[in-house]
Amino acid sequence: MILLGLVAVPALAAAGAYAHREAPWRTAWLITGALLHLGLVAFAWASRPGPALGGWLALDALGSIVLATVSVLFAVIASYTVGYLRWEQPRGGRAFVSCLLVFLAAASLVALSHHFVLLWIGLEATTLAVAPLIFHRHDRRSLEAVWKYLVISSVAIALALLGVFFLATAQAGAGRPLVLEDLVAQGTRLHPDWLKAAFIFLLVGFGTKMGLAPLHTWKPDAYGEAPGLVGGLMAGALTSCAFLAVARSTQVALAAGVGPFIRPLLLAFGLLSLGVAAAFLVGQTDLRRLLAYSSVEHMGLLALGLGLGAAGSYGAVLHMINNAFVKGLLFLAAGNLLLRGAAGTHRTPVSAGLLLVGLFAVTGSPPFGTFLSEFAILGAAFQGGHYWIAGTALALLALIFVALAVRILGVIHGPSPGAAEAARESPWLVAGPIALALAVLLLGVYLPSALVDALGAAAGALGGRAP
Amino acid sequence: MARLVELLLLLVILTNFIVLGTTRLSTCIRAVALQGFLLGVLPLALYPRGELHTWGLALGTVAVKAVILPRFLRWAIREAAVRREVEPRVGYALSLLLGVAAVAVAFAISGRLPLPEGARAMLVPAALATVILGLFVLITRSKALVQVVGYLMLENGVYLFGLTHVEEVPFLVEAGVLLDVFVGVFIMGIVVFHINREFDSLDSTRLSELVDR
Amino acid sequence: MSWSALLGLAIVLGLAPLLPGVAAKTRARLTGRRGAPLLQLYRDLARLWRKGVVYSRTTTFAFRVAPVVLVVTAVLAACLVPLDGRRALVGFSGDFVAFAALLALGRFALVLAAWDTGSSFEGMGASREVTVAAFAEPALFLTFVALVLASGSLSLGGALGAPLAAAWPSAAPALALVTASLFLVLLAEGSRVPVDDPATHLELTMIHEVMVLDHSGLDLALILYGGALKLSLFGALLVGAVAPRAEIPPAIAVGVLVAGLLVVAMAVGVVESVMARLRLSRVPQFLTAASALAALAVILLLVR
Amino acid sequence: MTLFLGGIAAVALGGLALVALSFRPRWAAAAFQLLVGGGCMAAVLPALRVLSGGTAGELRIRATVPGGDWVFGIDPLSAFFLLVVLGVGAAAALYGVSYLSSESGAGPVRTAHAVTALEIVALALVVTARSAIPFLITWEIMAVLAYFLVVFESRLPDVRRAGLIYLICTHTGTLALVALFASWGQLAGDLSFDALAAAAPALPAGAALVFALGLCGFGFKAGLVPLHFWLPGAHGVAPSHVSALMSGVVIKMGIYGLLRLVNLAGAPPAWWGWLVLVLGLGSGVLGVLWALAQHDLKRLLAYHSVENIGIILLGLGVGALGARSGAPTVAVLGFAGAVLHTLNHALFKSLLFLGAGAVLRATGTRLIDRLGGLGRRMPYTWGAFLVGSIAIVGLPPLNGFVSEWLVYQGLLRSGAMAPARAAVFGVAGLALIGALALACFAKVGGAVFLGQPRSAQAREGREVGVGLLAPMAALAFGCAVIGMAPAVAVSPALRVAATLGGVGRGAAGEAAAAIGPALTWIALTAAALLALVAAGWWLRTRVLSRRPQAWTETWACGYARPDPRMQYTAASFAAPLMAAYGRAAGVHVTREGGAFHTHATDPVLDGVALPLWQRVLAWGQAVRPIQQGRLWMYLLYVLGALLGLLLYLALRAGGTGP
Repeated sequence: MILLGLVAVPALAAAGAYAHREAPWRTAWLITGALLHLGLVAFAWASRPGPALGGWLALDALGSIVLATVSVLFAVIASYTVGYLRWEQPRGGRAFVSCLLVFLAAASLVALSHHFVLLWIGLEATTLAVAPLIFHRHDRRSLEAVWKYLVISSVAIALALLGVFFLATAQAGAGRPLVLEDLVAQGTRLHPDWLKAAFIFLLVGFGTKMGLAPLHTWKPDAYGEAPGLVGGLMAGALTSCAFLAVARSTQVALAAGVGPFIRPLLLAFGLLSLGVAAAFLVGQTDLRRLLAYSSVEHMGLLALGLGLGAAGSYGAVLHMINNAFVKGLLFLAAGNLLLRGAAGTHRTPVSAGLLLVGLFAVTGSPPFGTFLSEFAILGAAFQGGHYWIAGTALALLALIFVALAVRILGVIHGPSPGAAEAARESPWLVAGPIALALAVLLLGVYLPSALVDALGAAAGALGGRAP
Repeated sequence: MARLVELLLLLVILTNFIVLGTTRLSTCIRAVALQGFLLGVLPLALYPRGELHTWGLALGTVAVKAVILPRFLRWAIREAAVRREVEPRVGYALSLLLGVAAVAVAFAISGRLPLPEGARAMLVPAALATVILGLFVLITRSKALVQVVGYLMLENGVYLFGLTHVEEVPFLVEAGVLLDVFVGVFIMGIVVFHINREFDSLDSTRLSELVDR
Repeated sequence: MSWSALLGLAIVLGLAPLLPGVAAKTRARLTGRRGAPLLQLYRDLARLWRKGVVYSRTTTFAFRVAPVVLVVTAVLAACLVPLDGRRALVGFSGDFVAFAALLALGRFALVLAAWDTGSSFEGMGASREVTVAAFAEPALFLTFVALVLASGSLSLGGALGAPLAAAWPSAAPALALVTASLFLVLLAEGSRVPVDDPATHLELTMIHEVMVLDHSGLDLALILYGGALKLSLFGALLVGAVAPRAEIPPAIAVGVLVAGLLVVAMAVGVVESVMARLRLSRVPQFLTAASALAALAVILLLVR
Repeated sequence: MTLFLGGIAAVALGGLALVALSFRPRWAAAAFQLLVGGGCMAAVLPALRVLSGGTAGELRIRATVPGGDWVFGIDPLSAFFLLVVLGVGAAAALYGVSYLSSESGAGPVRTAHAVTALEIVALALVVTARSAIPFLITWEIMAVLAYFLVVFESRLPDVRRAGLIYLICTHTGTLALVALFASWGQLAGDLSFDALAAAAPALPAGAALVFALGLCGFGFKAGLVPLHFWLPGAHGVAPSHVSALMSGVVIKMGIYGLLRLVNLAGAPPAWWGWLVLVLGLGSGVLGVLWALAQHDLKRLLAYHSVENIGIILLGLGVGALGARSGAPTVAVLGFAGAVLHTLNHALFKSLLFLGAGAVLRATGTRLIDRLGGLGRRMPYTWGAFLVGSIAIVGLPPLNGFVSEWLVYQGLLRSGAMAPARAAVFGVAGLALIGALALACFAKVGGAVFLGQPRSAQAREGREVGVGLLAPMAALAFGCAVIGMAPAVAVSPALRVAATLGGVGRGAAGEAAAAIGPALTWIALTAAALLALVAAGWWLRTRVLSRRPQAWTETWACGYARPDPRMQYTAASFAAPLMAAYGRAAGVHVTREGGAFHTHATDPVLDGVALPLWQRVLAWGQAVRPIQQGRLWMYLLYVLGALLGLLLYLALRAGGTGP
């Protein structure tokens, strides 16, 4: 019941918001939807609800982590939206808020679904829900961005569907079709070759949504054109959902014992993503594209962790959370700077400071949570004896830090506009990022016991363990 | 019945080649409409017992893939006053040759995979071939509308493969496919319309402002 | 604290001003002149002792304290050298370092005094002085290393004492190199030809002399005495290295020291008579050669 | 332990008080000085207890994050570095209060003071951390806070540039450390130092990877050549008390890390010892040469930090070689020399930077050749600076001599240890370093404080207030104490050295016995030196009181009226040495007409690092065409990836199927 509610509540809120003509009502709907969802998620964590719809919807450790992450991030972004909508009015305003809520519904569906087709539908829905948000300015550039985004992700999603069918073929009647539990339980009875083919298509399809190089090409354009909060939502929540999809596929593949076949693929995608991200971060001038490539980098880290297994998968799940919050923080802070046009500490001191915090958080500096997760992934690389992988990753991380530091510090200390009137930043616009920064900081020094257990279970499902 | 199935699949592959070979936009759309129709007929040929949802699937498919979408595309042409040529990035002859190669690859790959028994054996290579050719069209045709057609072919390929599962995985396959095709093309159509407004042309190669410098 | 050590110290302190005289005399004789009397430096010191002093208005306390520091450090350094071939007044493990550091402190004081005058000539002299020292120091320490390796003792008292005597037969070639290197260092530290020429009259070619151009009276006396003492100290090191004399009775040992010092002074004179002062740019090569000799000695002792 | 925690808590509180009480500036400053000073004093007591053989409890925090509990404790090594951190830290912080008081903009200044206090806390925690995760966390916090202090004047572009380079270098170093602990932690139960030490024997290939990573990561922080290139810039542009803190303490964390590594992982492999020895030689010689070439007082001092790190590494290297080749006495003496020189350098280098700050405050310039004659106007500053100079050059009767003497002991004795006898050649290197350092500080002391003022600013210079002088006096006193009574500092250093890898408890005793009498003699010599100089001075005055004295112009070889511009400049003073070593020092000498200019570049920064970055940027441009904005290319990538994976499938899954 709760599970259905988790999907239904935001959807209804979306409908409600669309019904209203006045902006205040819409924001009210947005906030209520977000808060209700958050409450439901908390309740779901407390009372582990059983599966619904004949096992098609269920809440396991991995799913609940993604769900919580998305819900928290969305709540923050909703609060930010209030301030944002005061600053500028996106065209098609009615659609704007509704699309946000629809996205939340779809994301919840992804997190809850234990049936691959359902998972796939949810992911498709997230894609579509975001498209109008990117297109909010209705100008040439945003049009180009959304066109590329749509074509590439539609192709990807189609390939993913083909992968799902392959999976069904591989299952060939072993247990309930395409239901995660049965796929895992019957793992040994799955047909290996079909399974491998299925994994390849799923990896390409969902990997494109994740933004693994060389399938990342839509990312800089979409993130570069979308408003800050949409960028944060995509880089934080959408990628997490895509990661969950890839993780589910890995879960099945590992259960079927084709790990040796798939791990190299994940590692290759991971390293390639790091490399491409580094190459394009170096000398990058556009702040949002910078963040987009940084997102590519972190997706690469997730893939690495997944491919390394052991402590790596633990690190990957943990890094998924951290990345979501950090990306939200960065995109919102950067959005604030760009909202006021000129950058510089004088006019947006808080946001500039937040951007600086974000710089250290996103590069995995202690004491931020990203440090712990990257540390775990790195440790897994060493433990697996993949010294050259660890070395390459470290070198690329160093290069990436240089690139990010050069650009972001350049923005912060950058030439401040002549007339530096101290524009007080609206609390709506800074409260959210600050909360995210604190969250990442907290994750670096203290993990709630419930989260620790969930992480352990999730890592276990992905053939790993807590370090 | 097996003969009929194979015949239909052969026709599907041929429609792909029509899209590859033709110079005219309208022909492309007709070809893809025909392909949609064939796909609608296929379930009946595959599952002659003819349960209700087989019929439903057939009718729904024909309606969407053979009627609505082609209409929609023609409407887009008229609205946007698109010039009628395809304007390929790769020559027609070469396209056809590559298409043949793609089909060969498809058969090679599916040769390595354990295929479902009987008449459905040819579904897999046909599906793969259609998918690959659809991607091929998407890549080699610069005109947005033709790319939509290519995307449709891609979807058809997926759907084709989905047909192997009509029994094991009831209904969701179709739902998935239809939803996907529907929204995908619908949204794209709208976007195409916008592109036309903004650029006075449907040449998506003009869409290359967002570059890393 | 043995009486012979005290005696040696007293003799060195008293005899120091004689050595430059001996050197000058030798030089003069070899170049066919009568030259200044042997005791010339004593006379100079006595005269300067009686004279008054002239100060530049630029100078400060640093200028006036430098001569005292120079002499004091030289005297303390003298206490570290085993002048009777047995044991120094002050001997401890690693006292080489103290020896070199004390002399360096004196140099530091003198250089600062030169800066204090604000004169370009004295600055030039100071600059050259530190440059020469920078090249001489490694050579000096390498000779120390060689002595340590040969004798197995970390104290000057040991390294120039009985253990060295025992080492001579086995390590003669290395120790010969050490001796040569020490002699070159002596020429440099004592600011003699070919590194520096105390007898020159053109400020632009001086090193040590031009650095103390502004000192007068008692201060100059102290500086001259300190320089002479430094020279005799290196002479004592040289004698100690060539003629370890721990076995023979102390009195004779001290006598040997005196004789040795005179020989060293004459050798300096001989060098001055046969060589001309090197161009300043060549000095580094000269001292690098000294380091090379010492390094060679060390290598020989290491592979021994 | 509670005392320690309370102390650093007080320090942090002092920092916050300054910001919190901003409405009452006077109270705020008072509270800051009281809390920081008192806190440091309180926190140093447990360290002293540990160094005198006692023990301090440990703090164990139950951690939910991976990596095991967070442990903090004080062992001799930590205690010794706590002395450095708290002593110098307190002096620098208190100096800073008066130093920045004349700065414009109270807000940034208060923040800077608060950050300084927090930096001290972070440093104290770094040296007491007993577990990898808290160590890395405090390490990074320490590094980043230092960055904020460096860019205090971030409105100036070269400040920002120096800060950026520093930040990049320190983060790269941190990454190396992360790799270090990540690779090591895989063998240990958790990441506590005890567990790591227990797992050390299991490290593959003689812990080669760990030691290499450690040398890279900690080397960046310590600023050893060739990883030094961030240092002169950062230390040069920072506010002087921050420079003192960084040169005196922060870079010492690199040394602490190396020592801690040896303490945990046991005796290092021989190649590591040799490498450290050679790097030490290189850092020492090149550092002092580069220093000679500088015209900026603070950059010069910064390069001397590189030099002294070199001396420390010489001791560390010979110690490591001794530990590896079974010569415990050599090991102890080398290590002890390194440890003690760390403390000494912290004292006199921060003293020198504070002196430089005083000069900067008084005259407003850091250019040596625009100064001169300040000794008359700023006698106390001059005295403090002179003490620092004599100490850093390693001359009696001050502390620099003691630690260098210890290092010499290690090097000289290494001649007797079979496999690594060639280490004795380090003696020559150390001698060269000492002689060059003498030249350099003769240049600084003379050009800045003696002679006549070379500019109006120098003529305007006036003595600074007690707020700046008192910290200098305290540091100078520390230098003097260690120089006059070496045993005070040497025996703790020996106790620390005994805890390091490959050294038995007994070795410390032997070493102590071997050098015990020598220490007494050194103390006596120092005392005698002072006494004799005093006596000589008294005699001299007595004698001269009966002699005529005249005052006149400096004798300029007959030239009528000398003026300041006729004085020798620092540049020309260093010219002969530059002529000999200039190429190695990367110095460009130009002579036009009567003028003589030397222009110093940093061979590593300007010759390697920046060109490399340009190259990387070029590579980045080279790959841009991948992302050209052409949709069909993007789709082609998707197709390519798909086909590639299918090919992989065909090859890996080959054969199965009909």
